[in-house]
Amino acid sequence: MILQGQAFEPFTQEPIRLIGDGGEWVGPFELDLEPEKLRGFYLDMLLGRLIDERMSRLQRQGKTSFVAPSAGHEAAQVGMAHALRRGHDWLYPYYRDVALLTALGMPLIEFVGQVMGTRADPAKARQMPYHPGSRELNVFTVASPIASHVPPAVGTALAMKLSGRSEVVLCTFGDGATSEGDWHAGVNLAGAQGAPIVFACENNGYAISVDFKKQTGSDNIAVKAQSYGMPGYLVDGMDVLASYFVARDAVERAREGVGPSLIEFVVYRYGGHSSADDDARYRPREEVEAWRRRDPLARYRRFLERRDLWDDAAEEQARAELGTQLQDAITRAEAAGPAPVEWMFDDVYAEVPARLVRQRRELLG
Amino acid sequence: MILQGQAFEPFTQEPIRLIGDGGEWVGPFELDLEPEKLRGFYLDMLLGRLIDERMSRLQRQGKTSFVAPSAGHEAAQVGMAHALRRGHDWLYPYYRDVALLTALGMPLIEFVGQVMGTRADPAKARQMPYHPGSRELNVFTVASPIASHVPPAVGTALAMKLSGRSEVVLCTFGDGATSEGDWHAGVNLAGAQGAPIVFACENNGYAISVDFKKQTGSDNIAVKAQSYGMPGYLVDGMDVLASYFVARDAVERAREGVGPSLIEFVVYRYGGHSSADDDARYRPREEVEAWRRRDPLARYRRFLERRDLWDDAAEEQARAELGTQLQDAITRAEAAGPAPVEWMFDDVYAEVPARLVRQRRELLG
Amino acid sequence: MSVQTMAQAIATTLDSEMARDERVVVIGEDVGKRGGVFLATDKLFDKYGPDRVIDSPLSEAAIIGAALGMAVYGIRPVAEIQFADYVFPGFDQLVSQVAKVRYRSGGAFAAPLVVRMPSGGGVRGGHHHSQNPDAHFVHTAGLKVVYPSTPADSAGLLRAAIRDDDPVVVMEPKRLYRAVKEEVPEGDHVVAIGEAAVRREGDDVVLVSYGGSMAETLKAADALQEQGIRPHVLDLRSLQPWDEDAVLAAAARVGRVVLVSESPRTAGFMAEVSATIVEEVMDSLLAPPLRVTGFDTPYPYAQDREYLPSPNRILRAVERVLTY
Amino acid sequence: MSVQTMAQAIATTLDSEMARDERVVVIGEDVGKRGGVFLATDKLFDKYGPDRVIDSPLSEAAIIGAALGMAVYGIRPVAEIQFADYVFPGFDQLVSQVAKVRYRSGGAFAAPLVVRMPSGGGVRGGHHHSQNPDAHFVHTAGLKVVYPSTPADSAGLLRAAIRDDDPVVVMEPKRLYRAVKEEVPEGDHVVAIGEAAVRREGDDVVLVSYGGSMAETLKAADALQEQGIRPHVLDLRSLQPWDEDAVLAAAARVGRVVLVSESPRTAGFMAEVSATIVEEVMDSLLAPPLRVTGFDTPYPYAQDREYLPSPNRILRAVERVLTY
Ligand SMILES: Cc1ncc(C[n+]2csc(CCOP(=O)(O)OP(=O)(O)O)c2C)c(N)n1
Ligand SMILES: Cc1ncc(C[n+]2csc(CCOP(=O)(O)OP(=O)(O)O)c2C)c(N)n1
Ligand SMILES: [Mg+2]
Ligand SMILES: [Mg+2]
Repeated sequence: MILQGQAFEPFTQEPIRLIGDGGEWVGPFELDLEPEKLRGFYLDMLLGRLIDERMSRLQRQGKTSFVAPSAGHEAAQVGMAHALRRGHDWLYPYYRDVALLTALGMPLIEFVGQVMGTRADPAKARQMPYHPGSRELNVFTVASPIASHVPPAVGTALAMKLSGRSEVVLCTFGDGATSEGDWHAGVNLAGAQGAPIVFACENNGYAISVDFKKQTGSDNIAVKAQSYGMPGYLVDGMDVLASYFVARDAVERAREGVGPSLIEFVVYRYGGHSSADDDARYRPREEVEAWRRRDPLARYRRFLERRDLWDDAAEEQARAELGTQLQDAITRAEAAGPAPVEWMFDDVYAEVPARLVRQRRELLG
Repeated sequence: MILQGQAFEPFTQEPIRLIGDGGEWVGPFELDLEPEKLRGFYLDMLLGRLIDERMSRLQRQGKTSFVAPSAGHEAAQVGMAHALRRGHDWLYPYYRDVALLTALGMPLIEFVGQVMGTRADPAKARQMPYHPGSRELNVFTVASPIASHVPPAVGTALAMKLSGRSEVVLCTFGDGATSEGDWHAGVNLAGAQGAPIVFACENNGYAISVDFKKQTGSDNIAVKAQSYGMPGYLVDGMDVLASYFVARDAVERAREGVGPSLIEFVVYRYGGHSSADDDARYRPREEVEAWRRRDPLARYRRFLERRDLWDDAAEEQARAELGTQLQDAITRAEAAGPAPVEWMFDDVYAEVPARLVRQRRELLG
Repeated sequence: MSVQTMAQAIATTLDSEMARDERVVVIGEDVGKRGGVFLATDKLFDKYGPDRVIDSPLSEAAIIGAALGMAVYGIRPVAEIQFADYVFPGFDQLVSQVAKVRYRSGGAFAAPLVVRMPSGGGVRGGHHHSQNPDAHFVHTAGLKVVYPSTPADSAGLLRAAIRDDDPVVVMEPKRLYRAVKEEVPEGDHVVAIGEAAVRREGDDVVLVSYGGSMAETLKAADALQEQGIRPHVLDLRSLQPWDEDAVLAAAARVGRVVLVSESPRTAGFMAEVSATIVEEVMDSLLAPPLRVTGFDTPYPYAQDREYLPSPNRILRAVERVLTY
Repeated sequence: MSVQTMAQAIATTLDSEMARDERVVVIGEDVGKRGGVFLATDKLFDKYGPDRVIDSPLSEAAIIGAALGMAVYGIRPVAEIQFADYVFPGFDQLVSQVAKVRYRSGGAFAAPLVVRMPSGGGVRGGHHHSQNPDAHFVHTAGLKVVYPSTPADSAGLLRAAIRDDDPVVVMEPKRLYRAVKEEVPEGDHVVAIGEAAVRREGDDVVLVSYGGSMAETLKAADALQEQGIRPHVLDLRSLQPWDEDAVLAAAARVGRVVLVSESPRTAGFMAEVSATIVEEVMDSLLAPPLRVTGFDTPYPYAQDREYLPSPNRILRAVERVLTY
């Protein structure tokens, strides 16, 4: 049976929007958020955007081997971050969730340290860039195999149910991820068990070069919730307030034990799939430009300015401050120095087995 | 986009029925089938029922190691068999499709030979009982891993599309199978590519002991077609005419290039999951009895009798004839003798590699 | 102490561990009311209910993946894969997620979980109810693998696995589930992971095996005794880590070794044992270590018995190493 | 003849086989307009269109399973798995369906298909873009496995695989995709599956390797030459079947063997080679065959190079077998 959202209808044909192109509020209810909170959304999006630009530069400078552009996804990501109880709820993110992680409170030095793969990486530089995680923030470390984090996310939600705590899991992924068998296996288990979890698809219309029409036969991702007896919401993922409110409703519904939901955020990635991609091979430039015109930061800035919550001065100051923080993190991450070779042999098991002790000796003498 | 069936509505709340409990026609259109065809449906269901009973006896007699009861599934299976062009279309069946295979024309000696695992098994007794297949009939040999035949079935359908022939694939499975990742991966590919295939779920409410509520959160299987942009039909699988007409429409639609469909046949298995099962541990006897009262053979016999197409004499004669054919097949399968040991080393590759020649010598000297 | 079959020993061990630690849960197909198709979870559902004895949908990826998600949260799941042959739909969860989560997270997250699976042939199951995929697990860094051959060891190793801080694959020789009964110590009976057991003392030839093939290996050993040949028989019990010390010491002392496993020969686990023996103690060898294994074919149905290493094949190999 | 990198040789071979036989189709993630993330299917989409160059949804089970369904029907699919690390979601399709369909159907159905996969480390991909799962395939009866190390062999073995009547896993050393250019014969250039290539003639020590590690193995060989030591270097090229004759003959003749593979050590393919050498020619050995391999850890990111067998590690092993 389909569970109804509180304020929003599932399975709409058009994406749910709360902010119009001109920045005007078009929501069906009274907006009740503090100015600080409203400004906070913008600052978090801006930080995500700045990180994206800065990391690409780092990559061109040869200071990191890889980046996964996230520009265009900020509104959905920041909206989700604010829907969670930091350090209480759990997040199973994917590699493109830069703004989501930093908005959730991941220290810049941890994110940048992971991207640069130095001693500053709390995870000991074990994985390629854009694979962060955090025990403190309950952020499950990103793994490369697409959708392989979905069944584990459901397992954590089932464990929460068992422990009777009021925690919730948020699990994010792209549109391509929904084609993997593991995605289905996980979401289906959540539906069958009524697990306290929210599934969030950041649908940017492409899985590397494969466009959505070749990915699946359905009109959108939200409708797939029908298969699992949960509500599916189609949301304008370039509208940070729509993203926030729909996510918040779904998270709270899960917290109350009503059950899981699936949210599709319609977004677009401005950059290539990664620093190794050449998107000109499969995307017309006009398409990219058309989406850039709907930029989530620009639209939301118009919203704030209409309410006198933002202006050029604020913008300038914010960019300066965030830029400094970012540069500081990069400097510290670099200064931390390269990860030592002997780290290679730790953490395979709780204790280093005799076999690995011998192999370490074989390499390091 | 959802493709509409010709005569039937997809996604109905109630299963599509054409025959009432009393055997009366309740269809929305004129029934246009020849008496011979109508009687043929019954004979095919009866044969399936007789095989089921006889194989269970064989198993108790120790003449086969395993059986998968199919009683209760006959109407859906026979309906599907008649919707296909024999030897032209392809079938990717699962282990419970006894009546489907024999109605499609699989010689009894081949089916029984496989079940008894003697020299009479065209597949050289490589697999456990209830894993038949046929190159001549385009029936892909059954494999045990649930849903693992679904992606291959789609591959065959894509190959047909490429070859531009007017062939169609029918792929059957149980309700539990729909939870496997491979099921999703396959059905999603078919939807994305518009492959000429019909997916058919024989939903008997259980996956061994796991009942449907624990299998998935959706109300039924048919609705899952929404995820893949194809129509889903909920059908009374104990109504052979409803099963036939809905399957025929879906098959012809696929043949015309309109695209794939998913059909859910609501059935019940009277027996245990297999000869190794003890269903009393998880199913109340009353439930089994209640379903037996809706027996597909009894209901359809009433239908035929109302039209004077069947009577006790015909029943007696049919049982006698089919019983003799069945006994004859069993006798011949047994007489064929055990499968030779050396068969173990063939068909691993097109040619037996040196390594296996050595291993054969190691065993046989 | 009570006399039990292997299947009973497993069920009672799960029961006692669930009673001891409420974080221990069971998840799998038909583990609930059905008690598992081999009754290895018999009665647990009635005693602990649906929250701790979870009947999963039909998906091994869901079972193994969910177990991982529970483990990182702090629950101690024991997942059942109905037949080892069906681990493959969940193989990505096992090798990409479970085995690597501690490593890739730099120790932030770990997966103390157990994956039990009835394994091996001899039950007329054909090739999807008879396989022995141990080599795949042993080759995967981050996993531990145990493979008991007796009721007591099944209890002791399963208990050790549940209490271990790393993911442990527990392979159970299904053809021995009901083959023998023996005294099974209860309470805290634990068999340390990584320790082989000496089943016969001798110095004419070393027979190394594990799991289901221990039955045929011991039959062969008895036949040798009757001929006055004294075999030293090792039951590995654990494959990852495996007891290199015990095997190397015996190999060095006796110089003649036969390795018995029902898994397919090529790149099977016994290739690793053979290579290690030669790397470490070649000069003490009087003959090359010989492997007696399953064949490099899918597991057949009609030749269910012939596929397995028989006492005769083992004896022929022993003869070759003795007369080398 | 034309001078090509390995990636170019693969693309041109696919092109020529698709031109030769219209039954040959390509399926995988991003093989269409994108031409594959390594450009191994570059330009094929423009030339042959979406029906023969199929961009699949993001599912390796769909890719491998669909390839099987095409093959049993009579099409000759070449599936691409974007990185060998991502074969695992499709592993069940490969081991349960593809590898066994001929056997379980008694020869009624067969799977003449190819699964290509960029494999191995050295590209700073961390542990999900660097793995070398060859042992899993070699251990699976019914599959053939090839692993070229040069542009010419990549073309010749891929062509042989496409024309073979059994399923062939083609592993491609991604770190060598653009490393070297060489003359690649066109037309019907086929390299027989199962035949090793002698890369250096010598009789002081035998170096056996394949795939990406051939680069370091040849570096080590050159260093030995300079020291006046004459190594015999074998490039296996095929792992299933592998060229036992060439390896055993060289091992028997020279008596000292070093086995180099970047796969994890335990139960890796080289354990099989070592065990076979000892079973067949132990008496001719002057030292135990030594393995130089990747470590038994997940593939690390920061130590991308240190994980791989380096010329130095190879030379240290050679020294041990020479001074044994
Ligand atoms: C199992 C698996 N197969 C293939 C890949 C290679 N790959 C990395 S990202 C990607 C596309 C993912 O697209 P989507 O899910 O839409 O997320 P997006 O990158 O668009 O945000 C692919 C195919 C992978 N990482 N894992
Ligand atoms: C991958 C896999 N996992 C588990 C099994 C064991 N198994 C055999 S049949 C079955 C239940 C199938 O139920 P369903 O799909 O509903 O078909 P039914 O038997 O009810 O007709 C299970 C779990 C299997 N064969 N394959
Ligand atoms: Mg995308
Ligand atoms: Mg069922």
